[in-house]
Amino acid sequence: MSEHLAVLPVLLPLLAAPICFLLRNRIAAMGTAIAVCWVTFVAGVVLLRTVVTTGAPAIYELGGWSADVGIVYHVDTLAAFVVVLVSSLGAVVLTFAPQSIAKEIPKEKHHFFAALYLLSMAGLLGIAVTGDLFNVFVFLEISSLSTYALISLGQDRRALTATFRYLILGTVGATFILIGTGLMYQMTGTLNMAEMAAHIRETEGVRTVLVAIAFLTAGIGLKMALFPLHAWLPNAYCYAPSSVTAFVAATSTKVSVYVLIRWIYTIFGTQGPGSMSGVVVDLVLPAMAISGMFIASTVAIFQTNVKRLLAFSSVAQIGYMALGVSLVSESGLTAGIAHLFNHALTKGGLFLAMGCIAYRIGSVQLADMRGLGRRMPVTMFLWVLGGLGLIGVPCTAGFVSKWYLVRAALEQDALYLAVIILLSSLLAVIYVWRVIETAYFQEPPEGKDEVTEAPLSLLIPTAVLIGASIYFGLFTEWSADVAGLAARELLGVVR
Amino acid sequence: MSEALGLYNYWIVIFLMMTGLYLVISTGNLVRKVVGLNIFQASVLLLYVTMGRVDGATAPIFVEGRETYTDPLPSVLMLTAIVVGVATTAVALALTVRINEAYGTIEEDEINEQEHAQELAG
Amino acid sequence: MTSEMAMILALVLPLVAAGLSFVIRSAPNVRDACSLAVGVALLGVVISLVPTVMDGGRPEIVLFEIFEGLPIAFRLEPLGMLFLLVVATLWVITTCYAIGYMRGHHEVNQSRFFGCFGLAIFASAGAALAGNMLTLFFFYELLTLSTYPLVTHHQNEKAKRGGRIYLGILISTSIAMLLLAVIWTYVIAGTLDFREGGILAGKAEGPMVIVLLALYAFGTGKAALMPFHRWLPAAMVAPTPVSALLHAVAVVKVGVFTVLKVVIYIFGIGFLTDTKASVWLMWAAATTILLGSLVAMTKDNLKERLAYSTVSQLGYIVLGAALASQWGIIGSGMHIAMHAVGKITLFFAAGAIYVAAHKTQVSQLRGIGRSMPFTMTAYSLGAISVIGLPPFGGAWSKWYLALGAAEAGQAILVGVLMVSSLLNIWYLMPITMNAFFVPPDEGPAYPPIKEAPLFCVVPLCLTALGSLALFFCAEPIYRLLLPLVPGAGGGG
Amino acid sequence: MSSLPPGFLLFLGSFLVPLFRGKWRAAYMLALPVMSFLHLMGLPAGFTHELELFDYTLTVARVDSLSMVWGVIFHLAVFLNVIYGLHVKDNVQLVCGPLYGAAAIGAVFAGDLISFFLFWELTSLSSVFLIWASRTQRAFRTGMRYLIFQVGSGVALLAGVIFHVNDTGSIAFDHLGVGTLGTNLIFFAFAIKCAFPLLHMWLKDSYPEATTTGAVWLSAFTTKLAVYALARAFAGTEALIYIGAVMTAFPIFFAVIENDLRRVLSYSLNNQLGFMVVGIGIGTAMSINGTAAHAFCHILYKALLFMSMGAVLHRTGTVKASELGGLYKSMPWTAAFCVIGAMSISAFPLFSGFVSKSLILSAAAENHHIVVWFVLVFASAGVMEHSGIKIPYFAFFGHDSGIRCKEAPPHMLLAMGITAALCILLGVFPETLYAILPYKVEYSAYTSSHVVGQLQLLFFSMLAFAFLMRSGIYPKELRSTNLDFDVVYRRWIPGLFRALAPIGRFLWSTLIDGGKSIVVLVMGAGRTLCSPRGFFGRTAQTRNTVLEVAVILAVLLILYYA
Repeated sequence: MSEHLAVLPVLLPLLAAPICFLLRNRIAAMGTAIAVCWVTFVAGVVLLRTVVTTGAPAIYELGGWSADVGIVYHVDTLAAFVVVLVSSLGAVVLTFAPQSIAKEIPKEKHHFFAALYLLSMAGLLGIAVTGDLFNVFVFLEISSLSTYALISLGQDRRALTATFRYLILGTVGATFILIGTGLMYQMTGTLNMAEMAAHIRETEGVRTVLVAIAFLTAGIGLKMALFPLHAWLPNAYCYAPSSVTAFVAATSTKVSVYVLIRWIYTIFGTQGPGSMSGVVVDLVLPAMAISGMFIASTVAIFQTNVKRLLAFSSVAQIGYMALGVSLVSESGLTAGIAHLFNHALTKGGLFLAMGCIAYRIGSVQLADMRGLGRRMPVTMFLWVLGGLGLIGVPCTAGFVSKWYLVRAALEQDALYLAVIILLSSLLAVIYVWRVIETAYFQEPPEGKDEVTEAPLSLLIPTAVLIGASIYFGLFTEWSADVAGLAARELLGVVR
Repeated sequence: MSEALGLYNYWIVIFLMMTGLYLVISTGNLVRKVVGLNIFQASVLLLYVTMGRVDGATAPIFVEGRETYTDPLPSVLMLTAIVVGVATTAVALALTVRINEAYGTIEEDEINEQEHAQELAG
Repeated sequence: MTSEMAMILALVLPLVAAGLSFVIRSAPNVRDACSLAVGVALLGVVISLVPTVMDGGRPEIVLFEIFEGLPIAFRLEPLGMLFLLVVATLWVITTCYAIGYMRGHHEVNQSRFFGCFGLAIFASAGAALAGNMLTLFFFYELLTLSTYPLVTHHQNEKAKRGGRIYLGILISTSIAMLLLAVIWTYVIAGTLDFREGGILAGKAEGPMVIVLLALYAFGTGKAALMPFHRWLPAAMVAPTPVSALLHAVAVVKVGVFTVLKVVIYIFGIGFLTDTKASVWLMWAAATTILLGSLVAMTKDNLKERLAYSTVSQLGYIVLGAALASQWGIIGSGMHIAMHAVGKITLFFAAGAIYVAAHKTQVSQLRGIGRSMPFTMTAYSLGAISVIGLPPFGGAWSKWYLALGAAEAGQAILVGVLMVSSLLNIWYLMPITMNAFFVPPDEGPAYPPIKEAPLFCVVPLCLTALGSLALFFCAEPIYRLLLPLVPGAGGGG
Repeated sequence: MSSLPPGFLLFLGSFLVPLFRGKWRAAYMLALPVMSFLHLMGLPAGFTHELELFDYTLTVARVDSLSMVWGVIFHLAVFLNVIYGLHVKDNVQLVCGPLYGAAAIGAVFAGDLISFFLFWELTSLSSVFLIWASRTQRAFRTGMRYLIFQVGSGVALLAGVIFHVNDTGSIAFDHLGVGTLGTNLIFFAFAIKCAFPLLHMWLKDSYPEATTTGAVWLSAFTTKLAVYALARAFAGTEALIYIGAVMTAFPIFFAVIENDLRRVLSYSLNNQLGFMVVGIGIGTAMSINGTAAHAFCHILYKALLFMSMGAVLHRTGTVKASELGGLYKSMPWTAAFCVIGAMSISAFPLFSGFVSKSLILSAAAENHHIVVWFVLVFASAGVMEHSGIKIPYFAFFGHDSGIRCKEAPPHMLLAMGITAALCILLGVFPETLYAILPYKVEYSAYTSSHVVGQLQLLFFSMLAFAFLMRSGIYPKELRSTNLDFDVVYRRWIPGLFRALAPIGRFLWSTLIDGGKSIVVLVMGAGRTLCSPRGFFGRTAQTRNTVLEVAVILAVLLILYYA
């Protein structure tokens, strides 16, 4: 069992997906899916514990083929961490889903939803564990295709156009990645990332590698919605079913960031001769990240649709992660990785809260949330806690990652960067507070039926995520500390 | 010059790539966009297959007397890529059908106008 | 009971009070009795800690690490002890007052009110006990957030606007500057522990020290150093008990307390004196003192006037910290207590007037002393204490602050302190005068006595007497604070 | 009991006054100063009371020969004031009067600068209520100005003490002498309370606005306390001689043209202080004695004058010279006491003023301050002019105003009677006064040259007054408020503020408007770009975004390739 641990998280949902599809029974399909998700989560946690305690990556050679010819799953701390991130959020959000989709998706499509959800999760988990560059592309497409389908399940017809837009851009991005992968293969003769890193130092064709990097950066930038390549994200998040939004927002862009980290630190290298990441980390990433932090946050301020607001906030938060990654230092990378996790929890929780609200009032427009603080007190309270996490108030997970990020900036004597980071987080105060004020200070709209608190089956998963985001704001042993461990591994600092 | 011409396969790749992207950008028709995307993806197939070729090599099937074989891996990879491409196209076309049902058009400009009106309505 | 136990209790009790208030919604009497009982218990616990600190004990608790080497930790030292004592004492009194006020005013959402109040006290206690800058920062922010629902208690447009300014300034200063300073300090010094003599000496130099100090001073928005003072008058939309305890005592004092802590334990007095990095801060504080008073004169709304007076008085404490001289620090510390008792009396009086007569403007208060003699007498005593005249507590802190300024060779600042006293008279005393010596605008010249409910009047008389008592009992406070400045003592 | 500091009984006791009613209150209030006085008398010579506070050793009480003079007369003043004010029912005045006296007594016996400062401030605080108790708009404004001046003096003292402590580490209240910043500030503080020229405005501003009894209280303590403080800390400071000389002379002119008789008294009070200040400035044993004696006598006769004017005010409701006259018919006793007071202040032989003033004059002459001596002599004549003659003349004699009222109430008459008797007693038996002076006195006021000289002076000034009145040259009493140096803060400074206010408002509003418009600009830009319709906020078309992607790829390629 334990030797198969590395492959288990991918295999379980991947195999369960067709089963769910074939079950056709709504309850059975969702039940199976939820069970599989939680088992995957447990497997992920065990995997992470194993990796952290043994101090060595878990390696699984698919079909027994070794790295030079076959596909190898290479699970180091970072990968295991991302596995836990995806599986945990997948599990919680799917637990939320049955009640939520009952109102949003026709009943006959529920088994379809379950299968797609598992498939998407399998794809994301696959990206995390694989050590093969082409495999990354494949899993990326698996998750993307199923995500397109999931998003298109949205009630609003704009979900369709949003999906189409996402599809076009996603495919362009994936194809860029494919091109980059091909060029890299051409130069190094291998698809295994570790070996690629070893060969890249010897290769003569620096130019080809640079072109590859350009394609890869643009491609993954699209996938992770790095500003200004974020155009697909707002509407996709906005019009997707609540649970899909929560899942996608919490995991898919995060996994893309993971891929970016993997490439920069594992393949191209950041230090010494032969490191290829120079322009990426020195100029491109920080520039995109900072402009995203400011512009996307400002856009969020002016939104009238709260899900769209949160979507733009996600674009801004991606900026923090990218900035952390680009700092190339232990605390910078820790900040980036920790923020992956922390923001996933926070944003996942917030979108679930939006799901609760949509479940009760059938709208996510800011104007319809007037006076909601008194009618759905628990939901709004959770929303407020999540909002505080977005701002990065102490005791929330957002604070922890911001701490590392600012620290990293200051460690490099980049005071201006620290100031920029903190100033941009103030924009979050504004957009979060717009919602809070609307919910607490305005009279509820007339003529609507009395709104009551969301059912427990929705509230509990929401509370779990928001609670976790508070918990990991205080106890960082399994969030930021692991992120720090992963960062040290990536930077080659032996523990 | 001859060197540049010798890389004609790559020129074709680039041409196809540009054509595909141009189609996606230039047209408002969703189906044509999908076609453009397909062409774009096809260019990559060509790129891979090209890079797998070795001068004077034969197909990677053991044949007596042949020492060099082309790299089989890119071709194999492209099988996967083709599958992915087909799946993508399928999803895209399915979406187009649904969009046509919902909006009564597959022209992006018109769809945008309708969405704009919907947004104003709230 | 060990000191560590007592410290934990001091933290837990306010939380208990908060929890109880939220839970016991349906029985207001039980709820309020519980609040009071917990308050008294807290006071007992806090007092039991005093002898330990007086004897030089510095009990410590380390909870858990958030970042490597950065735990949530508590350590009781003299300044925190004093602050805790002030908060605990005034909390009991304010709870009495709040019960009278909220009921006299038929306020809604009383459970939320008392609950958030308990949370705010918890945050203040946590700040008082904080053993490192990170912990202090945590409680600082918690205090901001827990008081926001209190400020916006009425949930109307005005409350919203006030709340916006309140939160906007406090959150943005703390995140944009204070947090930056904290992290920077950590990067430079490798620790954030509060240590005697500071942690920055020898690690920072040149303009960096000045920038860092500026980040701390302005970042601590709660210290209301101009130009980041606007939140304080804005917070006056809150019900009066909130203005009284939180915006005259807990919140603003956490602000200046933070500044003091930073000066003493992060920079170190000696380090600041040597580098002269705090000279500009003296002038900033002096400006705040004078401008605050001048603006206060122009305000007709009583609570706003008091708020600006608080701004000015906070300047005193920041000035004392910036002087970085022995007597300045002692004066600052004392002023935390002295001003707290004096100013809370003034706010209590303002609230009592509102409850009994529904008046909010200074110009409406003519002749009010005839119908509310106790309230207005208490107001006068409090005012005199805030002005800093003997025989009230405020005189001693002003003495030490001025002595500190003289010690630092800043003759002009001594002058500023003195001029400020005159300005204080100019805006505080006319109220007394109008209340007692001018007949009311309408109604009989000697109306019957119509005081606020007993629950309101007794607390404010108590605090007024307290500010008197502090004049005669200032010695223990002095003794308590003396260890903050090693080398001081012996007649000055 | 015997270890209590002097004045302590009075201090605590005054807070309890509101607990009593009617006769009990009268008895209690009279008992207070008596008990306190007996306690003072019972203290052993050289008594000190020390207190440890904040590592300072405070000498709360120090009884020595200098403080004793003031201690005795202050007790006496409290006693007389209590009698005079027996009709008062206002608790504020009833408490604040004795409290004020107690604070002054406390200050006199304070042996260190800190406790001195505390009592010094207390006198300000307690006395202001005596002004506000008039309950008129004028009184309020005046009271505020008074308080600002008094506390201004307090803070100057505080600042001075602080610098002094910082310099020397000593808080002892002994001879300080000007020179350092600290002592100069202390000097300045004393100067305010002592109403030095240009710092005197509060005095003539506030005393006339106080209540009937309040003015009597006020006249006794504040300034005399300042004289004591100067004598204690700055004896022999030469500048004081000239300051004092100016002080004696200049109020005369204002006093002459003043209509409000209580204000006239305030000016004359100021002028009398000048004599004491000169005495301090000379600084010899004799001159200090003169100052002490003059303060002693001055409190009595000035109180007597204020009492009589108070009585007039009490009965007629006005003390305007222009509205009074011929009152001797209605208030013969008051008139008589007023005349006694007037003769005392004018230093008629056999009246108290004579025995004390001549000490100072002699000291000036002995120390060859001839010019000063002449000024003092001139001032003496002036005093005669405005206090000695003008007050009784316009109030009780002169043209008959037709006012017919009752004689002053008996307790007032009693208080005035005792005071008048004391004035005469001291004048006739100066030895009793001389016996308690700080230094040993071998001086006789009643030498023929003194008496004759003084009488000549007095008669000539009387003659002058008669002549001026007859010929109509004597300046008419103006009904308006006479401004002297207080024009600076009552007209010019407010005027300056009024003039500067528009400029300030303009600058401020420009700043605010500028800031606002910048904010509006930024907000507008943000809205244009970032709103759901804006460039960044709108839903992008696929074609555009793909184009963007292509452009960014191109940029990246260029960047990486370059």
